[in-house]
Amino acid sequence: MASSPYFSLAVLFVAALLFGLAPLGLAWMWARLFSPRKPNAIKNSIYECGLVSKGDAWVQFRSAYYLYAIIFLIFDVEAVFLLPFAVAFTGLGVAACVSMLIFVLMLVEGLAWAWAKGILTWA
Amino acid sequence: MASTSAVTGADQIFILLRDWLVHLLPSALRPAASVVLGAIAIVAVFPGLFALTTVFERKGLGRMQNRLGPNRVGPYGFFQPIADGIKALTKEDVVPFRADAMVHFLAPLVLLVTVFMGFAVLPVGRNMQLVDMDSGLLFFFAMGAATELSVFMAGWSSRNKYSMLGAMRAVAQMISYEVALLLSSVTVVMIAGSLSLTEIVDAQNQYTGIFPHWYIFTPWGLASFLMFSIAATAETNRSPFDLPEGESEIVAGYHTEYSGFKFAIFFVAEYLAMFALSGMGATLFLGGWSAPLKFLGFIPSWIWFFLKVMCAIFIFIWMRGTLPRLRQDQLMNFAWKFALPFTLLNLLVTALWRFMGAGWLRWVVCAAILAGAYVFMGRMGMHRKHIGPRSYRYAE
Amino acid sequence: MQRAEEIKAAIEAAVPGAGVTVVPNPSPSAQHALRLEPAHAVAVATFLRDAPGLAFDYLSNVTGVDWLDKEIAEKVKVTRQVTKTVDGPDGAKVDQIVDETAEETRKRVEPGYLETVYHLYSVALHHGPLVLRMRTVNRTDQIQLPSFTPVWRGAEFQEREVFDLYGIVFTGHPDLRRILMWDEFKDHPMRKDYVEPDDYEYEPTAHDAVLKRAQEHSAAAEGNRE
Amino acid sequence: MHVVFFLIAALTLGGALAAVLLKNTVHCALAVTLAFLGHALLFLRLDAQFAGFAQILIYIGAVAILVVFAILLTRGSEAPASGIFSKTWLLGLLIAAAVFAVLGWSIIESARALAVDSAAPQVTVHDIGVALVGRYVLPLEIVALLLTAATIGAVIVALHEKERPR
Amino acid sequence: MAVEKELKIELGKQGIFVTTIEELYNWGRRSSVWPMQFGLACCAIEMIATTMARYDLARFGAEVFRPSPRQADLMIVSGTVTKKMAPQVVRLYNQMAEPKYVIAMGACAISGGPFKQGYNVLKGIDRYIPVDVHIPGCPPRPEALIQAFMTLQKKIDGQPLTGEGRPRYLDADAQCEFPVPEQGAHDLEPPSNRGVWPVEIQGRGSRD
Amino acid sequence: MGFASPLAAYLLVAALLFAIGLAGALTRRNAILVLIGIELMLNAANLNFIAFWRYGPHPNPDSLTGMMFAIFSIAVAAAEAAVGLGLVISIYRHAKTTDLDRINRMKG
Amino acid sequence: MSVVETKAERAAGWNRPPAVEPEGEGELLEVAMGPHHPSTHGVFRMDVALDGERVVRLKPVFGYLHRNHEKIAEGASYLASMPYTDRLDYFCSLTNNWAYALAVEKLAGQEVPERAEYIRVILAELTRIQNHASTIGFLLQEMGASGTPLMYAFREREKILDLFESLTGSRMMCNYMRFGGCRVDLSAAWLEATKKVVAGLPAFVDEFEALLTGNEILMARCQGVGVLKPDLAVNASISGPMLRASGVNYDIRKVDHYGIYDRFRFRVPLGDHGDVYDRYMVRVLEMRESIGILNQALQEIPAGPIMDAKAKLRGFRPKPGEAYGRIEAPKGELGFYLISDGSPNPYRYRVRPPSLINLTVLEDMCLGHNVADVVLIFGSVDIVLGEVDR
Amino acid sequence: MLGEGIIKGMLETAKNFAGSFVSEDRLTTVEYPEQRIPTAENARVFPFLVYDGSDWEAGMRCVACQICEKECPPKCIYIEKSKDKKPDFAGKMQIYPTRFDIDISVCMSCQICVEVCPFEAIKMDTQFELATDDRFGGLLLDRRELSKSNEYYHSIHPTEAAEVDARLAEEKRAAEAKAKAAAVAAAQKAAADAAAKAAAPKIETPAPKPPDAGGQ
Repeated sequence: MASSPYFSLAVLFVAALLFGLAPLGLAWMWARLFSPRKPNAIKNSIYECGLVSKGDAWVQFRSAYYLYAIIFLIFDVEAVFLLPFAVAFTGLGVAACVSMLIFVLMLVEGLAWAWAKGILTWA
Repeated sequence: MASTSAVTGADQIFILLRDWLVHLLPSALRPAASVVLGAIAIVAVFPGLFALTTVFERKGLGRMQNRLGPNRVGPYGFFQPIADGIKALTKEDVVPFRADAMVHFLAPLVLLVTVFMGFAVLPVGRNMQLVDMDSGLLFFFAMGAATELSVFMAGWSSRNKYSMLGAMRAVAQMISYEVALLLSSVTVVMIAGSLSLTEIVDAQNQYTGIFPHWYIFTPWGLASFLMFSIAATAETNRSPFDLPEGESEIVAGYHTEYSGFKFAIFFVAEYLAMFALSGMGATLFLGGWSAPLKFLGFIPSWIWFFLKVMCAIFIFIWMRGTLPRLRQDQLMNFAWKFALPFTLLNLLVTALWRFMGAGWLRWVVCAAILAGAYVFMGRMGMHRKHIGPRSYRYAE
Repeated sequence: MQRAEEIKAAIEAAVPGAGVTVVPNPSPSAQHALRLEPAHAVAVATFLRDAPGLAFDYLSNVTGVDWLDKEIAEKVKVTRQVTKTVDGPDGAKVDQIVDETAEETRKRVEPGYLETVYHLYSVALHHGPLVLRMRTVNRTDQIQLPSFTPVWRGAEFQEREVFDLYGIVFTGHPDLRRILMWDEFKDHPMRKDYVEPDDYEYEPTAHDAVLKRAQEHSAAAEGNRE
Repeated sequence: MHVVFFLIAALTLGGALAAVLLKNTVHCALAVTLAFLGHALLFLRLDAQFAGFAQILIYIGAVAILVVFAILLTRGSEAPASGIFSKTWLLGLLIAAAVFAVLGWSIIESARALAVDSAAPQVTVHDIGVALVGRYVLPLEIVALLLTAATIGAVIVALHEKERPR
Repeated sequence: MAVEKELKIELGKQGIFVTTIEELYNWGRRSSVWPMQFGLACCAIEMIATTMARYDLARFGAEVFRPSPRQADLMIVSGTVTKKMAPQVVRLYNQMAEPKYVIAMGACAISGGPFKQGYNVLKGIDRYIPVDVHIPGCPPRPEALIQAFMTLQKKIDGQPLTGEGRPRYLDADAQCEFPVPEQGAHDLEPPSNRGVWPVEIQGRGSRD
Repeated sequence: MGFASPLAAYLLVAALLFAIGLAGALTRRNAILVLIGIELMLNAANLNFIAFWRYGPHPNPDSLTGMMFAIFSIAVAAAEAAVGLGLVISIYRHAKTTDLDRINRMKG
Repeated sequence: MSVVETKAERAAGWNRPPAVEPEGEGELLEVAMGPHHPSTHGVFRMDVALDGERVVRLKPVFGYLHRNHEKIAEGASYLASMPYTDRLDYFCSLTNNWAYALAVEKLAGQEVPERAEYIRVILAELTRIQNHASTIGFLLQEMGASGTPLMYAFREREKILDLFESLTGSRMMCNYMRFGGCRVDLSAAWLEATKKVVAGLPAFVDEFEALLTGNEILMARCQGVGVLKPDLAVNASISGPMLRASGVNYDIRKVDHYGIYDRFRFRVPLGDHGDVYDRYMVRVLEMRESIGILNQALQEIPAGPIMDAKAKLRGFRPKPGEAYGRIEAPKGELGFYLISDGSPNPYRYRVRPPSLINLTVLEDMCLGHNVADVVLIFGSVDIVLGEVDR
Repeated sequence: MLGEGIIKGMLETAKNFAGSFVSEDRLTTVEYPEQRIPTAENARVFPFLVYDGSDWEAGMRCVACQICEKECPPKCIYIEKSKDKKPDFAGKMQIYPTRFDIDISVCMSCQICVEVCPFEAIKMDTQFELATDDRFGGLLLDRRELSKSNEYYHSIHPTEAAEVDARLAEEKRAAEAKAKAAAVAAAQKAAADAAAKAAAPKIETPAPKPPDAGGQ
């Protein structure tokens, strides 16, 4: 089991987690032992340039973010298909490559459409 | 291979050290212990490198700005990061009452862990890789993709307007450049024929005469490398793409409300991401741990790897010392309207490269296509936005 | 650049009933001013901006001035009939009624007012300054003056400042709020009769004025304590 | 290594349950990310390395972001006052339970017939690549078509009239 | 000195550990003082000049000017604090994470300075928040700020971790919230914070 | 381990996941969470594909089918999520809510 | 009259910034930028309403540094206000001194000796150079250039401040000029040192330009951002480099012929677009012109007295009257308006602050731009809070 | 071409980076506590009181005329006059300050006190390292702390001090000559008066005493 790559990943995961948690724990210990945490209403209010924060930060955002996310998602999926193809690329014939080209071009068409529609213009 | 045993000794010193240490244990535990040692090495070396880098960055930036930089804390100021660490450790941890405390706590951890995970597949030297997987590259990018969420968590949970704006910026920026990052590395995969980073390095670790077969020395490789570097800079939120932390507008971005060691973790993670992406860039395009010239092969491989990473870091610092920051729309436009089409074109050029076979023609054709496209797209972009040098008139 | 009188004539020709008066300036700078009647001020201002020969398109400076109620002690020559005892020609004392001119100081309270002063220049014709002034009726309730912001945008913040510090209310100003002091603030601190808040705490070098304040403050604090 | 399986299954199901039960929508999105992660880990345990990492890349890297953006765009951060479950929640629960009963029953019934274990299939990324442009070329093109259509469709649907460029 | 020695002996009883920790702690926070990016007036320019090439505050590891109060250790009140600004300054100070220090830079920050006669000028920021180091001057030279910074470092070095004389924030019972003054119709309310401004009202300097 | 076959265990997890997803989709008011539920159900199906691929008969010429199906399914699910969430946003824009009950009421 | 009416109609448009409608359906995010904000040059505040990152409303809030300069000056003697003028625009104390001295000289009818005029010109142009360099440095700081241009600017500024200090005794608060002349004479050694510094300045400007002018990121960030049309600029009383960047040829040094600027050959650079880039470039070019003026002045400076013999230091009581004096300060038209009632204190003391008035059009310039542009536009206006709020 | 300006800028910073190792111009840092920028001769920070000779109290030039107190823009000087008199540098009997405080927490270093002082008694110091954590104890300087010797004045502002000394010597000479003339005149007048009348009014002239020590 130790030879499995996932075991290594798991060990690294634990190590990284510990790397993050250990100092946080130490900091917590420090606060417990020496430097008592003294929260108060002013200190623990939201920072806003020294003023009292007005309104909420959790407001409704613009859909531009979403549009970009869609295109990103599509290209992410494309990459997932492209990667195995790329691995096999050196051994493939022209026909196979053309079929992949068609795949990519179809997605590029979507991009081009979005570009032409002005979706890619961040305002 | 053909290297002398002395070279191997220096080269493999860490491997030998690990094996020696592991052999002290009962044999049942040995494989596990060797993995644990590897993981500990990653968790120890890169943060150490981070500490060193912060000093070098502050000193180097200082030098660019005609000043000395930190030089008083410890010899030549090299204890500065230790002091910063102690300070961060003992600093009060403020969590706003209105913040989402749980997510606020988790965000830096998630970021740190995902960034660390990326190192698992990086070959830092010959045989020095925690895991070699069939889909190593994909794993790296999968981990990279997961950092976006932690940035969002940090910004959202703080419930601060600047944090929120910074997080939205950061996520938009990271997803935009992730596409370019992925697609520019696909070219390397196409030629190397593997997602395993060991194999990618091996493919480059050959020499014609004394010159190595690094992918950066091909037209498509250079183009990919450029795009990869730009995208990596953007992914790590470094200048000129440091908008999410753009302090001139949104104070400190998504970590505005973080103090104490949680903030330090963001700091560490940013640098670790820099190392990871520099290391990945070096692996993909600069031959990983292979020596740049054949006769330099006697220098241990891990030294080469770290040298390449540090060079990349120096360029990061250099850019930070020189360049102003882009604006959000320019950044997004650059990603989608310049970087993405260019990398897509580069995919095509790479395919062309293969199908044209050996010979000088493919160099000329590929280079011409890419250079032409670069100049054309650059011109178009600047022309469309009416950007360019100006002349001025005077009144007497 | 024409002289103040010429400009006055031009204004009166263009804006009937403008009621412009020339206010001389005795200082060596000789920047004489035109005093406008608030009723026609905006029309006059527009004329000054747009008249081709004048083209005062640039409002450089807007100022408020506070003129307190003044007690004017005037020496008045008064002629009175006084009965005087004069030595008569015959040595006898004779009462005689004579006209006597005597100087007498009379006190008269001249009501104060708030004034705005504008300095105009012409960017097009490179001349200036032309000084305009306007007065409120008094210092308390009739303190409205027309705003020049519709004519010159440059007046916007300066008029707000005058409003903040002097309390002159500019009618027609699009955004008349306090500019320098906080919104809850009630006073107009640049007025000459403004009384500063009692924020004295402790100063190592107490000077007369400060010391007076210190003593008042201690007294007030004593009073509060009791 | 049943323990690992149970841990992963617990992570997945716990994430899924939290996603369904939590009040705050963003918390739900984060919980579902956890479920996706568990899912990917299950893939890895099933020796489907490529699929597992692809799952992380797409689901955690992209779909979760999409969900989060959608939440922020619809101002769903805070729990609504009117309650988070619909009026017909009992019916829904019953249907879900019934479906699970049927599925579970059929699995347990057929469990004995299922293969106990088999050697892990040796599938490399290279094989997948070859298969993609070989045997599965048609699905690939169809997926491309679908993705393009989905891009255009989703963008049109999500695009605001006012934001539509002039 | 005697007190310090006694304390060290006392701490020695608990083990030398604490003193080493104390020294390490003080060294750490002394060597890594990150000021807040916070400028008020004229002195801010000299503060900026201090961080610039010629004087280079970075040599002390203090060039990391953090814009967010959460990550900053030192508030350099560099310039005139007006009554309009005072509530914000006090709130920012409150929002900084402990340990935090304040340097009042320049005459205005200490006492209102040349502008102390003004109706909108706060006569010294120490009316509301505790100040660690005062720098006179209008504006103080950059070297003076560095000297003040070193004074602050010395002060930090002298602070014990436990027992008497430990800084306020290490004391669970000490005050840590500094009330933010309200902007009233005529003045700030209250005009000073009695918790940090204990000076009795006195008419010293009476002239006869 | 109550199951004779590991396959059964995976299938059971998938079934549970499916049921949770279904329950979520049927009970939550928020349209986005309904979509999340559907996404979970798709994932459960995916898990079945992979599980059957792993424990299916080997080697055979179709040895890739399960895997390929899963990959395609991931792509399709991603597209579904994009369109679905887009629809939710679009509905939100008109109804100013993502509450399905409220939307239904408006419709009716 | 019809012409006048159309102009009036246009004027009504000048009255307010154009309204910008939110484009997206997202909620407006109301953010306060300042008073403690990394890029507001001190304690300025902008209440911004954002649609996404686009600014649809912007309200500047002032007064966080309102130090009652005018009130204090009305209670102090004419001389005592001189050091206070240093603290108005604390980058340019010498030009402030000059403007105040000019106004008082107009009020009292004093003459300034020729040598003093030369000294004033030299100091004013040095002030202008260090101010413009710092402004550009801060502008780039706002653009996120991690301080390098600012460091270079301050490197040169320190050289100039050393000159100021060795002449006047203080780096920033020079308190140097007096009514009718200057306080202390400059020595030959100082003149030599100044010549040396001035000789090094062109290289500095070249370095600055190499670092910045051609930079694509800077061009992309600055060009077409924060455009200010010339008619609005004039109507809103904009002055200084900002006005000239909008293409209006109005330099008080040329218009008012104050001091002895008529004797020097220099040109007034003008921008054609009125955007941030033009404001940046106009400042760079003005630095070059200032170096030219300095070279001429340093060559030609005559010997002679530096104070008007009639000028009195103590017991200065100008006759009743008033005067408005203005100069071309680095930030724009700096004017002082004084009313004397014959007492030792001015009855009314008013500063015409270019920084405040140049902010009038801030909202007009910012609307519709990205929030990142706001700090840029704000930086390109070049304000100092000491002068804005006084 | 896209990227040209960026590369040009990067070369500029690289030049500065490399230059910082070789050139003084490109590494301008002065390491303050150890190295110092030479103080400019005219530099001014806070005022001090000049005294002649070695005894600060006896040699203090200040005559408590309170002009500086009145003219000081921020009003940071505080003077109390003495009841008795002591001779000044020219030998004239003058009152002196029993208290002379400067609150340097208020002082704006404007030098107006120096300019208006007719007695050359107050001058500007160049000492700026005055940071303290003692708000009231450390920043209010009394006359003892303010008094600095003329030698010190010479050491910080040599040119100015020499001019001042010359002026003072001139004044002193003039005063002595005047006093002598006055004394002679008085003597002559007294003689004449004595000759004229038997009862002469008593003339009160302060006995001209030489200052304690010249110091020049």
